[in-house]
Amino acid sequence: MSKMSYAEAISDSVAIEMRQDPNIAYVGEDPVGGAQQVFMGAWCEFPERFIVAPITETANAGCAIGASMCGMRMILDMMYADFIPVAMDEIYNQAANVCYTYNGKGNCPVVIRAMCGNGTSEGLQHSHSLENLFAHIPGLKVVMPTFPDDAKGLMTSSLRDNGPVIFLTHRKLGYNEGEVPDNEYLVPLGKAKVVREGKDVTLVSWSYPVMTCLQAAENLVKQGINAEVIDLRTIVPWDKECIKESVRKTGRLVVVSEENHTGSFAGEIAATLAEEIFNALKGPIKRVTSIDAPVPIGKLEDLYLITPEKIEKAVMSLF
Amino acid sequence: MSKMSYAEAISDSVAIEMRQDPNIAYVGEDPVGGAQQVFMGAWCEFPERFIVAPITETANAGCAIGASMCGMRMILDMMYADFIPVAMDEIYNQAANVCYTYNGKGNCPVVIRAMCGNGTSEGLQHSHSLENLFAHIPGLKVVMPTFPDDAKGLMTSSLRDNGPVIFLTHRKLGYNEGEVPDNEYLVPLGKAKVVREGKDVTLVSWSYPVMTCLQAAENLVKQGINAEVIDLRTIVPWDKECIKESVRKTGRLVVVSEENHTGSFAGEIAATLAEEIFNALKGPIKRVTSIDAPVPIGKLEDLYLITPEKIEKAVMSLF
Amino acid sequence: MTMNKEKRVTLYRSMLMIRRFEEKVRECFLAGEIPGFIHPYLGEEAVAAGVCSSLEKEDKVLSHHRGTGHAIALGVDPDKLMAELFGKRDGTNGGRVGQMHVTDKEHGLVASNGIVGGALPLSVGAAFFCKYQNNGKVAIAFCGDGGAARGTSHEAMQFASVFKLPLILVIENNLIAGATPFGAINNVKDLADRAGGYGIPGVVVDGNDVEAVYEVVGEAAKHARNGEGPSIIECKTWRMDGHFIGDPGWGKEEGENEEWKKRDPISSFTARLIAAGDVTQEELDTIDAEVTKIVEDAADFARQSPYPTEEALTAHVYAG
Amino acid sequence: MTMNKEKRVTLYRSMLMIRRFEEKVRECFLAGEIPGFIHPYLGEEAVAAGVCSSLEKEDKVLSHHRGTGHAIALGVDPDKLMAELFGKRDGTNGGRVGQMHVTDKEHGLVASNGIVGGALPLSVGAAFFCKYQNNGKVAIAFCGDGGAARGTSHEAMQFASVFKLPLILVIENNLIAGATPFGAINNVKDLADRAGGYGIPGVVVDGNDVEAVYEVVGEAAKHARNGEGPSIIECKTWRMDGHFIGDPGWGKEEGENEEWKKRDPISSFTARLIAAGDVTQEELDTIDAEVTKIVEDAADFARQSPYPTEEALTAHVYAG
Ligand SMILES: Cc1ncc(C[n+]2csc(CCOP(=O)(O)OP(=O)(O)O)c2C)c(N)n1
Ligand SMILES: Cc1ncc(C[n+]2csc(CCOP(=O)(O)OP(=O)(O)O)c2C)c(N)n1
Ligand SMILES: [Mg+2]
Ligand SMILES: [Mg+2]
Repeated sequence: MSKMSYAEAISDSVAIEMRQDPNIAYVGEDPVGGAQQVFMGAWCEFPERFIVAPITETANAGCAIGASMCGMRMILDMMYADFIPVAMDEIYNQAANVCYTYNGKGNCPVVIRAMCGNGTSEGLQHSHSLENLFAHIPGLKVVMPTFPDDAKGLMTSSLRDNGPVIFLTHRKLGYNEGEVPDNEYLVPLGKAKVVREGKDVTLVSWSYPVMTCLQAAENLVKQGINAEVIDLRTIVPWDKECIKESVRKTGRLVVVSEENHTGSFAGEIAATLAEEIFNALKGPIKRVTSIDAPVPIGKLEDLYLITPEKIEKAVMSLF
Repeated sequence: MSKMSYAEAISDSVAIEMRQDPNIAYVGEDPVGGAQQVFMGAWCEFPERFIVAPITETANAGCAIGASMCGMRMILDMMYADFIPVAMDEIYNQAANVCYTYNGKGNCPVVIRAMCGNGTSEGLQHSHSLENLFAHIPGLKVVMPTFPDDAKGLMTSSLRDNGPVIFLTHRKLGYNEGEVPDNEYLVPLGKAKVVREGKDVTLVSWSYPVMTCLQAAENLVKQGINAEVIDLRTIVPWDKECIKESVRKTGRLVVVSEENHTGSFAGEIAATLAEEIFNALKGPIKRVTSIDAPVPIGKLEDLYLITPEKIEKAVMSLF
Repeated sequence: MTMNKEKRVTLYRSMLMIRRFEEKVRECFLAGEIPGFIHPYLGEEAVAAGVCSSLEKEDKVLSHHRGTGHAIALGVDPDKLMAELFGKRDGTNGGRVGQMHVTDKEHGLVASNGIVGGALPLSVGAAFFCKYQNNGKVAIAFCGDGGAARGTSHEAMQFASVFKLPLILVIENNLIAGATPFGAINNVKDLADRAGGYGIPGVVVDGNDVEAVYEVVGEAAKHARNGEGPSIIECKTWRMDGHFIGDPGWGKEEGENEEWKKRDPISSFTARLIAAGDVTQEELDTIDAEVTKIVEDAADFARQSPYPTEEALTAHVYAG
Repeated sequence: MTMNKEKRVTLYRSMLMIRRFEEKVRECFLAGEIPGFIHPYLGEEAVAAGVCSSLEKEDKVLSHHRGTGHAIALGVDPDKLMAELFGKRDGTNGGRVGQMHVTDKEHGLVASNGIVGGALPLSVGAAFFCKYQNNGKVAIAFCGDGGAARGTSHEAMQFASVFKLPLILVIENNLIAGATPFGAINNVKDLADRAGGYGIPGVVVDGNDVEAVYEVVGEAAKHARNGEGPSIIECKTWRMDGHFIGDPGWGKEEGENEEWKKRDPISSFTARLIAAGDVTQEELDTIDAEVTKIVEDAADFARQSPYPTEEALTAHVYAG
């Protein structure tokens, strides 16, 4: 175990994998000095495997996807999640369909990394959480780690996956530190994690809002409510069983995500539970999400953010 | 009233609006002989307003969006819904944000039309229903008519809306005929319609699957089940009240859509109802959607389609 | 450089196979045996045959929506190809994807595409692969005149020129895109002129002259294999059939088909071969008979192949 | 063609206003008064001033992520502009969107963009609007050297060239994109060379020479207003500050800033004006004092403006 940041943990995974596999390479635009850089260590160790591309997102994506179709394992850095729509055809119509089209006779191992999330006043084209745009597309896996150790373990699993994986890192998590296993470390895709045990209500979240949920859970103790908090970690495939098991115990579910409300993946979870374990529910399934509006800058953004209070309010409404 | 096809009804609306407003124009690639052409009559009447563009989807979208920002009302034809990701940035980062950015000092009246839906063996890049990719984006309205009269009335309302509207026409509806009001005709955005009254279960759907629901409802009569069928018509904004009212009566809800299952708008409806009228529900909310896989061709596609049987099975499971 | 007889006959055979295959596809489609949406390659045979015959094993090819000719010219098994078009289990891709999406990595066909211009970014990756492996191989991206308008063609060339990737962009300029004639959506005569904007070679060639195509692609490939980077080759040609089977010829002027028929890539090459004494009419007839048999067999194979079953709906959606 | 004194002083004033405004922005940002992500225009003043001064009322301008200079040169109210950067209610856009997204249709600023290359498609629409209205107006799309790599630049020029739209693509080639020097991601010297691929004029101009910029844009605008279609103008310049405030100069070589400082667009123009006897140093000082006062006032205005309140979160998400 070593203490390292979320960003360092990701880089550590990539460096370890690159040492073992000469066919891993990266393509992306320069990160201008390292802001939110999650590949720094690996980059310094293997500079020749990091291709600094022009501002040609469709070609960059095509480079990564096409090379992965030919036999490499590629990392594509799209910088911001909001930029992924710039290469949406490459991801939606191309990458997502490769394995299906090859019908078992080929793969498309590409990890598509971007930063998501709001909270630093970068405005409406640099701040959104678009996981459901990808989760909705058959053929794409979607990974969104919260903690440094998971970030490392999930990156390793993503790199070893034989299909396209969207790997979203949250802007407010990059510098968070934690104990991270040394050497090769894997966390399987598709497994959620109970990060706080409780018996009265289940809070399901992923990425930065997990932190907010943990805070809310602490505050709720004063109200006599003991909340269980689940970090979904992987959005596709998602760990229904873990959530069901928790809700069978608590009977109450609040899904918390930074997505815009309508058409969110938070809705997918709620809908699935409302279908599959309806009888275990003691009351409505609540969602705490961002409103259906772009992310503003400045002080107004503070009012936009998901806060422990908003989560607590939703929880309290179930009692 | 005149008998006309769904496609003709849309064209009729456009022609009527073009007669009244010289600032309506169209941009899109040529529809190669009229397959799924929904603007034919208007095109013949105002050929100079129909711009046949190169295969430059980002420029075509930009042409429509940019001109609408400057004061025109534009129609953008993207041909197939699956092609919209080719201009996804223009729609997600640009069009959807214009009204917000202008902050009341400008508009972006553009109707973005594309064909959606499966069933004619065009394969995995020409057959999907992507409504939730757009519904999830704040700032976009999404309209999906089923019947010729609604197609006309909703096109008129879309053309008069001051913001971007995604208008998806289903490949299997274009030639369907119905009675359509003559002259100017409006159906307001955001209003669903009960297309079959019933008391035992509510089927909510939109676009072609509404037809499949109606068929299923007929079949269910033999089982002694009287299904109410709601045609949502507009996906954003969506008519929660209409569905709630129905479910308060029936206590049972099945949402039917052609979307891939995970992360679908069908999930949004289920999640919202599970939150807002939980106590009115007599049992789980079911979804009948396409599986989480690309649309195949040929005979295999038949197994992929939503059928009355699949809907009936879901309904029966609630009794 | 003159070509030897054997090579010329190979080129001839390749073109004829495409022709006969496409004729059979048309027949089967009209008989209701092939579902969906078929884009015939008839008339453009010299491009596919010329380009693909100049390639080496392990070179990578990325095709578009009208790629049946490329597949044949690359040596994809006609049985499997036909079965794919039929939507049958023994198709190149299991019969799930159809004509616009045929791939066969064994024969270098990495991707086809229903998205116009969609293969161009992927071709950057294929070329990157060749360069990264340092294996002296090249990637070919086929693209129509219509598709060359897409931003992906610009980004692909921008990227490839910067990294000197071994990529050849072959623009099959059949002078029409859907039902839109070239001149209506272009402000230039030659698309190869764009090469100057990337500092790379750009060549225009008669796309109905299979030898000429073979030669220029050979040159560009040598350039690429030498590490000198990408090229653009524009092949002027003509699609004799409709945009898809069923299109009666929208967007064409009267007489255009007839005019181009005089420049048919196969009959003009036949005349050249015979004039040069490379082959006799008898030999040509024998080739035709062989090719026709192969194509007939392919159709029979496709007919006999079973349909995919329910499990196929969800197989390989995610990587194993 | 020589320019009259008044015009020259206007150009000078415009450049100086940009300079002083950006200096103030920097100051306020470092004092924590401006949130987020600010891309300064320092060093490129001659481009904004030269281009925008050559325009007519009702011409349309589409800017990018580094557009503060364009806004100033177009005459956007400095108070409102500063308030927008502060995220205040009286900002050009209500204080919700910030520096990358400033618009002011009254002054022709139809859009700015946080997406590099994102304004280029929209500029096609603005030009289409001018042509459709047949009003003799033109649209200007600003784009960086980095942004010119995006496919949107190709599609915009393809589309505009076909329909002879009155569109001028101004490439502000400041020889760097983020932290990547021009040569590392381009295989050509001049991006204006791409114009040949669309059959349109392409011109390279010294982007630090405000008069030269003014002239070539004037020519291109005349061409466009005459219905002769789009042009590309590449302005070679240099960004003196970082990519964003806080960037210490990543991607630049030692001495580059110093070298370019010698070609500072304002001081070199000052020298020219004085040499020509167009103005005295005293007059210049007066202008500076005026401009400085305007900028100070703008900062005060921004400070005093209230923050948007909760209702602003959801206002105008959908059109009224
Ligand atoms: C991105 C995209 N836009 C539009 C289409 C519809 N479409 C299919 S083929 C075609 C014309 C293509 O013309 P060209 O590239 O010249 O190829 P050709 O058909 O002539 O071989 C069009 C517009 C598509 N499939 N993909
Ligand atoms: C589509 C897109 N890709 C990447 C970025 C990140 N980014 C912001 S500015 C910039 C560099 C732009 O360079 P250039 O176009 O030369 O303009 P300059 O910053 O030099 O003015 C990059 C890569 C972005 N905002 N949008
Ligand atoms: Mg063509
Ligand atoms: Mg630059």
